Amino acid sequence: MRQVYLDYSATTPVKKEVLEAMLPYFTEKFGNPSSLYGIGLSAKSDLSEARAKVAKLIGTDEREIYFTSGGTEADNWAVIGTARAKKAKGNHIITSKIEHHALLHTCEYLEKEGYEVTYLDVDSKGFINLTDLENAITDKTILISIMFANNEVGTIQPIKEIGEIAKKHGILFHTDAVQALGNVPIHAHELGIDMMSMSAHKIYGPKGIGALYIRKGVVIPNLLNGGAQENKRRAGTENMAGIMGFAKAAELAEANLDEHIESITSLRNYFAKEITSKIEDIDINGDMEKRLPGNINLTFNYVEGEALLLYMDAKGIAASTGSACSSASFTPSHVLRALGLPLEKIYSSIRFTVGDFTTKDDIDYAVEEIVKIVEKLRSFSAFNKERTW
Amino acid sequence: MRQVYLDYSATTPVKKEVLEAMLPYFTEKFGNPSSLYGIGLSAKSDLSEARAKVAKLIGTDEREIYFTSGGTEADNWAVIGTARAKKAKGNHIITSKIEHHALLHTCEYLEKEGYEVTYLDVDSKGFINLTDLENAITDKTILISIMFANNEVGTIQPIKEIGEIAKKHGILFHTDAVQALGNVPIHAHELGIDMMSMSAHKIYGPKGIGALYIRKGVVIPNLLNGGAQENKRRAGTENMAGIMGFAKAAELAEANLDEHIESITSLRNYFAKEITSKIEDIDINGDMEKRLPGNINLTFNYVEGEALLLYMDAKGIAASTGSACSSASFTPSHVLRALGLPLEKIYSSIRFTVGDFTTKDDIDYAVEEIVKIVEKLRSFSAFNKERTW
Amino acid sequence: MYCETCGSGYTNDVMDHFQNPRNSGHLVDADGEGKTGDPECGDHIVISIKVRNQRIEDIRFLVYGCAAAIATTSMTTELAKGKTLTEALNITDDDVANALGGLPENKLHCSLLGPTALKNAIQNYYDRISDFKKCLMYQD
Ligand SMILES: Cc1ncc(COP(=O)(O)O)c(C=O)c1O
Ligand SMILES: Cc1ncc(COP(=O)(O)O)c(C=O)c1O
Ligand code: FES
Ligand code: FES
Repeated sequence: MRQVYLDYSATTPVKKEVLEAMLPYFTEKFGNPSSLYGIGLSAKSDLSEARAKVAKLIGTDEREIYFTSGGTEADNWAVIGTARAKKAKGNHIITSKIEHHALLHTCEYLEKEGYEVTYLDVDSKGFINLTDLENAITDKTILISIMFANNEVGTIQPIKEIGEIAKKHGILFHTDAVQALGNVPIHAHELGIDMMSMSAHKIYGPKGIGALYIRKGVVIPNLLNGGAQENKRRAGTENMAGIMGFAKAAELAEANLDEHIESITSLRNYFAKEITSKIEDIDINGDMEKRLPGNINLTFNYVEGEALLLYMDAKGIAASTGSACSSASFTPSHVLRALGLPLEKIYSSIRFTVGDFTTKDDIDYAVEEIVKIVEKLRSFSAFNKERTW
Repeated sequence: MRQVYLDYSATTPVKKEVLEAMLPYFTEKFGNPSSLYGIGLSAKSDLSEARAKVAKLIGTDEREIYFTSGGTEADNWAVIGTARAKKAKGNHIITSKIEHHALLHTCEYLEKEGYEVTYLDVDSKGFINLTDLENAITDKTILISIMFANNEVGTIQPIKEIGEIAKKHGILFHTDAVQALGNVPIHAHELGIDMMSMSAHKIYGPKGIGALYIRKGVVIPNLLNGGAQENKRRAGTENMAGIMGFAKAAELAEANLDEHIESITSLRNYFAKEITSKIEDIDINGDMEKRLPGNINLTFNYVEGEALLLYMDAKGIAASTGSACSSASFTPSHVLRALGLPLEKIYSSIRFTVGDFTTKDDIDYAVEEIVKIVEKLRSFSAFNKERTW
Repeated sequence: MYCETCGSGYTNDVMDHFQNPRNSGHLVDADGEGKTGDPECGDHIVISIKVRNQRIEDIRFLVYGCAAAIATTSMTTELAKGKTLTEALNITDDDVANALGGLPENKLHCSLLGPTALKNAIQNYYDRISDFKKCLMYQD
């Protein structure tokens, strides 16, 4: 059966060039970069080149890149690290209601320890309000953590303005850029970002590797204690193959950023246009301008999302109701809730994300099948235009 | 030039079968196991099979295995997690002076927060004393963490007896089994172990993946907060390829454990016999009975270790002065210090570890070259039998 | 093997002197002998010299130390050989490190061992001749 993957935000396949860059590190080049002999030293210098490639994608110095086991670890490290480092200054953190669970649950963990967290509201498109942000700042505020771009509705926040506010008040600014990386031009220094989380598997790299950018001069304690790796700031034998894969993925993303954005945006727009013209009563969630290029989030009114997904799966079409890690839990999306959607619309919403391997044919096939599925599901739905709850 | 790798304790190459088990997960089978569609669901069931294979190697239930980014994360999680979980009961941790830095530096981190840590002495072979252990227990003791087998001198601790003492006093028992895994038969339940750290890259699996076994009923808070992965106890998109590689490596280790131990032990003994018979004034550190099969730690009196390693490297022979992650730092081994070696002997000590790809020919070549190197270095050494400082 | 960015690893010259140390050994009929050691890293050095007309006519060294200690001491003896005692006393750790094309950050301290042992050897030479002079005077 035909397979059409429209869930690139959940994870991406590893590109051929990326896998090729990784392979030697499992076998011939398996040395531990901390070792003093040949294969160890050459691993060490490859590690430094890899760091430079990731740094280049986000416009920083390579010594500001610390490899982690993924976006989740980077988020935990930035938030818990800042909380511990700035204990003497204060205990207040500002974030938003639409952050990824890696951020939200870390904040909740700190709340149990007595930290105070402000979760900023967002408007109906998913943007935080800069005045709200500034009003939330107290002299106990130690961290502003606002995601670069949202994983469900794709909304891109006014990062530069947030950076300026943080700087004005002398507060550290962290951003979860897991979804933005490779999809939006990022120059961390110019944007005034102090810490930024990244993950390789969202940009055609392997799962289980990511990084935290920490601006020079920002000091937070380690999350993982142990050996002297990562300039003594993140212990554990380096995941060399993963790092080399991440670096290759970053290099490709950097080289093709403009084309990638252009082609993905036009595919996504084509999909949105086709599906909304062929199915009535669909809402588009989020903003159409400041939005991740591959993302579209649709409410198929009167149709339940999980049923729709399973029918789609039966036709080989993969998409999801929200973030992958909560999709199995059937809790309504906290992001759509924050955008103000009523429960019945939340349960009818699906995120589609196109990526570098998506073709126009894939879109045509998906639209054709989804039209049939929605028709079928609506034909026996308890709800419709007239029959509301 | 001929390459002879004698540093399997630092890291191992990935076995062919292991790499093959990993490859599909980078490309066709790249799905996120939290996703509800086809490739997500099949990833989820593969994940559960993988967990079962790791569980089988250590005689536990698969639901007691939590994948982490490696041994370091597992150590940090067990120790910090227990510290947080048992705060109300007490603040005292017992460990030993010869633990890996992943354990020691985590303890030091907790000491800064007010926790108290007893670092047990070891005898000249590297064994802790069980009476010392029992005497160190107070009613504030919340954790005993003693490594299964030491990474520098290979000494295997009396784990079962430690487990009994822990149980008798109602204290949690964690062991860092990163070096023991796949080299010693381990039945975690029978040994009374509550938590155990493992790492794939020491058993011919990939770097950047490991696990913490947590006995059913033991509750510690998460180290990484976020998504609902790993039964909600360890967040972050699963490193599927890494996990499949770890599982394959565990399966191979389990199937061949007896032969592996036998052949590695005999190679190691052959190396030890050859080298000590051809070079005079060598000491063997550690115990020859309760020792990791592949490990031998030798003091080449009157010869400085780093110089020896580099001469060996020039002949393609790889070994190390101690744990890889501290070898670049030139601090004398804390393990050999705890065994009571004077500084000049510590600086003259080298760890060799043989592994599954080591041949008798490799050993013969290494011995022949090392004999020449030691002769040369001793010819202009500032020390010898007569000329001590 | 040497990384320009972080200064980690050894230069080719260091590796050459390490693998082919010049003037290694000990002069049994030395005119002066100097020792030094670094208690931190356990490295030790012995330099012995033969002096003719205030010049270092021959020089040898023994070393227990890392690659950098071996290379820097070897280089020290190269720099000192044939020099007058005054010139030899002016050899610094920087001279030695520079002559080898640099050393990693955490190995810079190794370059102090050679010049220090050399100074001690020259001092020892002076001590011996003044003892000898004292001895002659006594006979007078
Ligand atoms: C916005 C965002 N942050 C964090 C993460 C977590 O990253 P990882 O899966 O690498 O831990 C994800 C995706 O899973 C994400 O979309
Ligand atoms: C005994 C011991 N514990 C922990 C570790 C750390 O494991 P990892 O490198 O997977 O973080 C190692 C090896 O590096 C080890 O030998
Ligand atoms: S090896 Fe040179 S930057 Fe690290
Ligand atoms: S490491 Fe100290 S002299 Fe070389």
